[in-house]
Amino acid sequence: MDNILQLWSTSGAAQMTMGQAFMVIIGLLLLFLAIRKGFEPLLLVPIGFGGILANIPGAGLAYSAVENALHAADPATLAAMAQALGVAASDNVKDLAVAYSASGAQEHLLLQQLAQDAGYGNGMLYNFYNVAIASGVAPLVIFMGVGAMTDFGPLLANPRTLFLGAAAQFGIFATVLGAVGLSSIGLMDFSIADAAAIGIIGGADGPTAIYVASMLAPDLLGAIAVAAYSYMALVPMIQPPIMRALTTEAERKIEMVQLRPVSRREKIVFPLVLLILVALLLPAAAPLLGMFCFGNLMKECGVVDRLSDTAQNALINITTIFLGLSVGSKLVADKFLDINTLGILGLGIVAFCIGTASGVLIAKLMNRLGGSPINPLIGSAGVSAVPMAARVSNKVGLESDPHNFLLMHAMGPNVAGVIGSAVAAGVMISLVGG
Amino acid sequence: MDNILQLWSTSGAAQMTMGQAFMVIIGLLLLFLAIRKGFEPLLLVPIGFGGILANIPGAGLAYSAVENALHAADPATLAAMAQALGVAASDNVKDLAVAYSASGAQEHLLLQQLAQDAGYGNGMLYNFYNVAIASGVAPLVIFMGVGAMTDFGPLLANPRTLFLGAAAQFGIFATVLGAVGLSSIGLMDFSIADAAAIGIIGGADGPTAIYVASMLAPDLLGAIAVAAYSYMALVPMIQPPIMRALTTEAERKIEMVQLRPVSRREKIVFPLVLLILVALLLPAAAPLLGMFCFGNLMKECGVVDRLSDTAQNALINITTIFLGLSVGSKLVADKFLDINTLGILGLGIVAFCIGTASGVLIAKLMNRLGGSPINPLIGSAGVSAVPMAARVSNKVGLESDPHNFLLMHAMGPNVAGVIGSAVAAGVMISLVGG
Amino acid sequence: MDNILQLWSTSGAAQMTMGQAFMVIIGLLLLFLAIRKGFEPLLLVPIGFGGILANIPGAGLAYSAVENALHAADPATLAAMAQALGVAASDNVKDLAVAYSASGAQEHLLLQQLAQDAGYGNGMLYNFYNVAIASGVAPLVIFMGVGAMTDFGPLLANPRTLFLGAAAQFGIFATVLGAVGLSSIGLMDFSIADAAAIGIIGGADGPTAIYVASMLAPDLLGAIAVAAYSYMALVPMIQPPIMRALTTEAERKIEMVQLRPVSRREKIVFPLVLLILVALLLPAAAPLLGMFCFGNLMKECGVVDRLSDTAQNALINITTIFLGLSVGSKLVADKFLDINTLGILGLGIVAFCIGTASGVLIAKLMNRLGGSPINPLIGSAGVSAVPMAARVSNKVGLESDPHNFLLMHAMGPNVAGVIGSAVAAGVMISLVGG
Amino acid sequence: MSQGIELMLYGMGTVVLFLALLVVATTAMSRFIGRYFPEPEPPVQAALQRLHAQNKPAGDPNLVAVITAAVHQHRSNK
Amino acid sequence: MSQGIELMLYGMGTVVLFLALLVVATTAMSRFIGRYFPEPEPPVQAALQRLHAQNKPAGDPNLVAVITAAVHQHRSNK
Amino acid sequence: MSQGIELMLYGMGTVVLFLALLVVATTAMSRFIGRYFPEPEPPVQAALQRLHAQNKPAGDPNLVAVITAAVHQHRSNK
Ligand code: NA
Ligand code: NA
Ligand code: NA
Repeated sequence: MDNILQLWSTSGAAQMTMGQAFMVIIGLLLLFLAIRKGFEPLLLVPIGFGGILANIPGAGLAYSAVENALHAADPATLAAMAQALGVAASDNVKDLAVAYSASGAQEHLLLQQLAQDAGYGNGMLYNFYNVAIASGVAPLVIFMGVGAMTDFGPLLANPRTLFLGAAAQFGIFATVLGAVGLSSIGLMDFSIADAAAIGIIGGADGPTAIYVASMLAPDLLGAIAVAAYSYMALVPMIQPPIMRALTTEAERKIEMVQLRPVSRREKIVFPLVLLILVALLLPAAAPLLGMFCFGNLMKECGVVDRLSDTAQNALINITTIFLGLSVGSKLVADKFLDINTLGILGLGIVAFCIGTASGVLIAKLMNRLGGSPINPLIGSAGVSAVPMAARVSNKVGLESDPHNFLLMHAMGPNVAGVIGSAVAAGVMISLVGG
Repeated sequence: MDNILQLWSTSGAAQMTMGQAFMVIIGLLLLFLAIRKGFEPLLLVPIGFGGILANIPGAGLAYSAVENALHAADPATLAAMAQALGVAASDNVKDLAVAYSASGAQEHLLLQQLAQDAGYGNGMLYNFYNVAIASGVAPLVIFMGVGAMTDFGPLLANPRTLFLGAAAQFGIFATVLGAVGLSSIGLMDFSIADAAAIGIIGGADGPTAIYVASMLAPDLLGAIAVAAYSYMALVPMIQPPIMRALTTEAERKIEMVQLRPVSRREKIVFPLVLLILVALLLPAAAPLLGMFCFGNLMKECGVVDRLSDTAQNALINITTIFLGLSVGSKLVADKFLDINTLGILGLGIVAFCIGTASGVLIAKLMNRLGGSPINPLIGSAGVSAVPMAARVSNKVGLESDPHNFLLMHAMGPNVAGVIGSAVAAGVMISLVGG
Repeated sequence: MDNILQLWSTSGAAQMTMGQAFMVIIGLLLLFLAIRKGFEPLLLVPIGFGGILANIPGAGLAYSAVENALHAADPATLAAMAQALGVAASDNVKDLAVAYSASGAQEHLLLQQLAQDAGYGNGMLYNFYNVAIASGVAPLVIFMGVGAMTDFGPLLANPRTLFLGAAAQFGIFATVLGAVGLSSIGLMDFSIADAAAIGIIGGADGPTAIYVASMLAPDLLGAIAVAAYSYMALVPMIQPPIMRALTTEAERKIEMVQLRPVSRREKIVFPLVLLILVALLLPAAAPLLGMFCFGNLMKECGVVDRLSDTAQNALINITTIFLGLSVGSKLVADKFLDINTLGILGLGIVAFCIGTASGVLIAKLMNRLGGSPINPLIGSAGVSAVPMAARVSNKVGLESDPHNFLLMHAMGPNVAGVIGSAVAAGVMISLVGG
Repeated sequence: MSQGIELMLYGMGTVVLFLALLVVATTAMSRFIGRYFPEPEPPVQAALQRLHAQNKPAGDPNLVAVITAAVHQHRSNK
Repeated sequence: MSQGIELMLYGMGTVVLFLALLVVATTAMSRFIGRYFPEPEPPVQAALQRLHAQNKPAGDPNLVAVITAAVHQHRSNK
Repeated sequence: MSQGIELMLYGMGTVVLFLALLVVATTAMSRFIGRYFPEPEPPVQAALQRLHAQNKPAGDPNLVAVITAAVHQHRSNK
């Protein structure tokens, strides 16, 4: 009989909170969007599934051994923990949790040991998160793979499009300002580090957003990653109205000069030029851009194709699986369900809109300043969201002139936006994280 | 001269014990069975090879740094260790080993440091085991890959076959009872946790057995894994006599209703239904069944095929290599050569036989209760051992009626058996491991 | 304004030292040699790129958290560290670094915690190095993959060529003697462990050299790996003059007896024979040769081809990427730029030359002793550098007789050289590292 | 011994209960989908869609596809 | 210096001794197999066997093969 | 709030400055290569070279290629 009670009390149905039920539904919704609507499925399928796993009541997959021990609230264990922390009241789990997070490294180690001796272990997703994201390795490996998939040819043929990639990063910093502003008027409660991590959603680049969030605001990582990938999937809906509003029909019909051919040597040397520039100017961006350049060099140099193939396939796929599940671990109800999450979702879409507008407007400005004409529609591709944003530029352009193919021209600002976001990430880590 | 002596004294021939020699032969035997007889070669080749490596005298590949220091028995190091443990006699290695395993976390860390400072390191296989199995990750990743290879179509076309998968798990629990019984009459010495880990051999599912054994009885893991994979390979010899004995010729000739086509949407939703049920009822099974459902969803959803392919190939292969070598590390002579190992081998085959019989008998019972007729031969497939057991059902069926193809019908209970074993694993971890 | 100063002071240009600039150029040179000249690109591209990353000023990618804290030289952190180490002067970073490396495990843990609490983290390459090389796993996994690519057929057809593989290892030990000699006359400053690690360059086998260096002389690993791979790439230039000088035209024209066919069973049993011999005689070589034999057995046994394929592709490629970047982390200026590095480069080429000469001379000696004639040109292949050295033997042979194909005959000593170097590695780890 | 019997009873009970619930849930799910969401797409189209999905790279779906297209256009522009 | 000489002598000695023993063991092994276990299988059959093995998945050998077969039958049953 | 404005100013400034320098460096690099190191190899040869490189294994480049060749020779010798 005791066993039946034990089984029932350990069952999910007996322990499920409203928040967990809600988050399971959110997870199912993400899976629906990914599978049925094609929202960035490679990331949102693992993230959504991980989110469901993280909210299985009683399983504690997203918690550390100590957190699991606290949740289990076994009196003897709690007493031992309270003693180790030097806290009096051992019956109040919340007080213990506060005391634990306030305590030093010594106490952390001790409580971990206590929890493990009492039979509690780290949850599966907690381990995945630590190995894949807290260490920083998964976003970097994915960035290496993305580098190995990127063709800088269009950018090299027309380097001026780098300015469009720079302009679109204004969305990031405007959003940082917005987040700080909302906090200063008391609507939200974001630190400057939180604000920086939220702003990076405007970079429209998943691995960069996850990397920055893991360093500056790990608690917000779940919401930031979900926002970043969701809005990237929504780019075909978000961008066109803004692009049409800010351009005239004549501007949208501008035909651009055909791109010159780019030699293989230029393509080999470019990642090294970029790397040296990073080394000289912004070491804080070295991990992200270094791995990106490394991947690109492996692809372009032509002598290590088996490494490049692996970076683009087995390695990036394996990493994506664990990265997605790890992000899902941050969708755990008691951390995700928060007014701040709504703020993040709202600020994220603002960031995308401002970035799009900035790119288009700077393209128009560049046309005023002279040089070969630039169709301002390619400016919106500067937010990255590779290659969706470049496709959108092409599609909106075709509406005005069915013979004006902008895809290739838009790839320049598109990959420039990846570099721009990584630079912005470096600046923010350097100024805020140090 | 000293060097020659040192070289000779460090050579394997000078240090080889009878037990190690015997285990090397066991390893060679496993390799022979795997390579020549086709016994589950993907696992038994790495396990057998790992078993040989683990028993190389003097190499200490399966031992921790502390164990290697104890084996080396350098007087100065032993004295330091004895002092750290607060033990008087430093010359008796066995006493030190006992004191070490009885000591707390603080002493463990200290002795590790002492051993490493004295130049001893963790063995290669010991490291593999910790990373792959002690962390739980390797069986889970393999389960994800198996999920990505599994087609639930036959099960969905005839969900009643899930009962056959449930029935066959009786082999597990009967064996637990047997193990406890043998211990209570003093023949063996198994704790309830040991008994549960041994019973899971009857689940006929490698990763599940390794996962449960790593949590409930790590010391028995080697014997349990070897038994599980060996008997899975022996299914074509173990099952047919039982199946024939328990069925009449008429029963074996029963033709089953043709399976209805199953839509892609059902296949996509099924892993989510299973996941929700796990979340509501048995959180302890969430890691195993969660990863299994995740793999299956990746396969069926059709939008992340590159992840699914990697899970079925590069990732599962890499994991299998290290899982096998890690299991081999538990074939080290002083842990494996034990009367308990014989008990495990004996109980394991009993578990297979009882599971087979239960499946067949419940199929006969279901025919009594009405509904569309079930050929009782597919009941034996409920033990899992995918897909060998389903093949055996088909083959025995063909003996009675050369036109009665049961393979597809047997795949239903076959994959149901995987779910059933994972549920059983969850119950036992929840009741015994907590 | 403060921020601008902070940004500038954190920029690379403001912090770049001469040494770092020089090492960046070395890194670019390695990339040039790898990409343009085809010098072992699979390793030298990642190593060269890692070398550049490691020397990005201010990024600290190759340093631990403590080293990064020391480099940052924040007064408050330095004071806390000095206190933890029990050192008075907190303003002198060098003194602190010396005190740190002299301190025990307890202090190491404490300072790590201090550094992390102060916002410093381990560099990306530092983490890669620890996971891939310090643990020993990456060279072992690569060795497994090489084993899965190796065909022992030619060796089994003519086992006498194993002696050529043994002879060529004389280059290793002569170089050890040279390194010790240079130190005893005060020209260099190598310990006996350093000397052993340097000697292994003469083994002409990358993973073996990295494995031995990581165990015996981690500080020299960068120079040793660069020397080993560079000279392996230079084998077609280093070996032919020596081969021609030591042989007569008549000897170079010797035609060898056609190799007998080797059965599949011999190939399956050979790795096990080798493994047993290692187990009996030289356990210290068990990790290297064990993984090598395991890879070869997977390939030859024919029942685990999917594991063998993964070992030869995805797994070895992933490992190579991280191994290369990790080796690059040892090209950090303040550790690499040292008179010892020049000594290593000089001794390394001497090792290659002596090994080549020994192989050729022993082949000539074996001809004097009778048996079927051996073309002494295949003796040089005993240094390994698979398969470059075998190709060189073939090419030099064709110069003397355009119809005398030695490639197949040279593959015997070539793979024997891999075994020989691993045995030499085992001896040195056993005698020097214990 | 009693521990073993208990474990058997509760364990086997849970297994049967769980799989019985799964039978119910699966049957209900199949009926629900069959009635309200019958498969709309003919198999050929589905296969094509799957084929399409297979070509999408990780991290940035469609990246390779678009870049390939772009490179083609780029080259044909030369 | 004497350390270096010692290391050379013992090291080179071990390498030569080990490889000499390997020559002996390998030769003995080859003769033993050649006499008592000559290759029974013609190469074509071996190749087929290998091909067959290649199709086996990890974790559960033959899983893919059987499932494929089963799916085929299942489809042809429709 | 002032922190946010500062971060925006310095951040956006750095991004624009960095990418402007990259424009300069890239343009200079392209001109330098175009003038002093024009592509010498016709595309077909480059493609072949790349194809060749693709067949090289890790760890020991060309290993597979050579072993394959050697095995072929070995077999044809039988
Ligand atoms: Na961007
Ligand atoms: Na089962
Ligand atoms: Na060698």
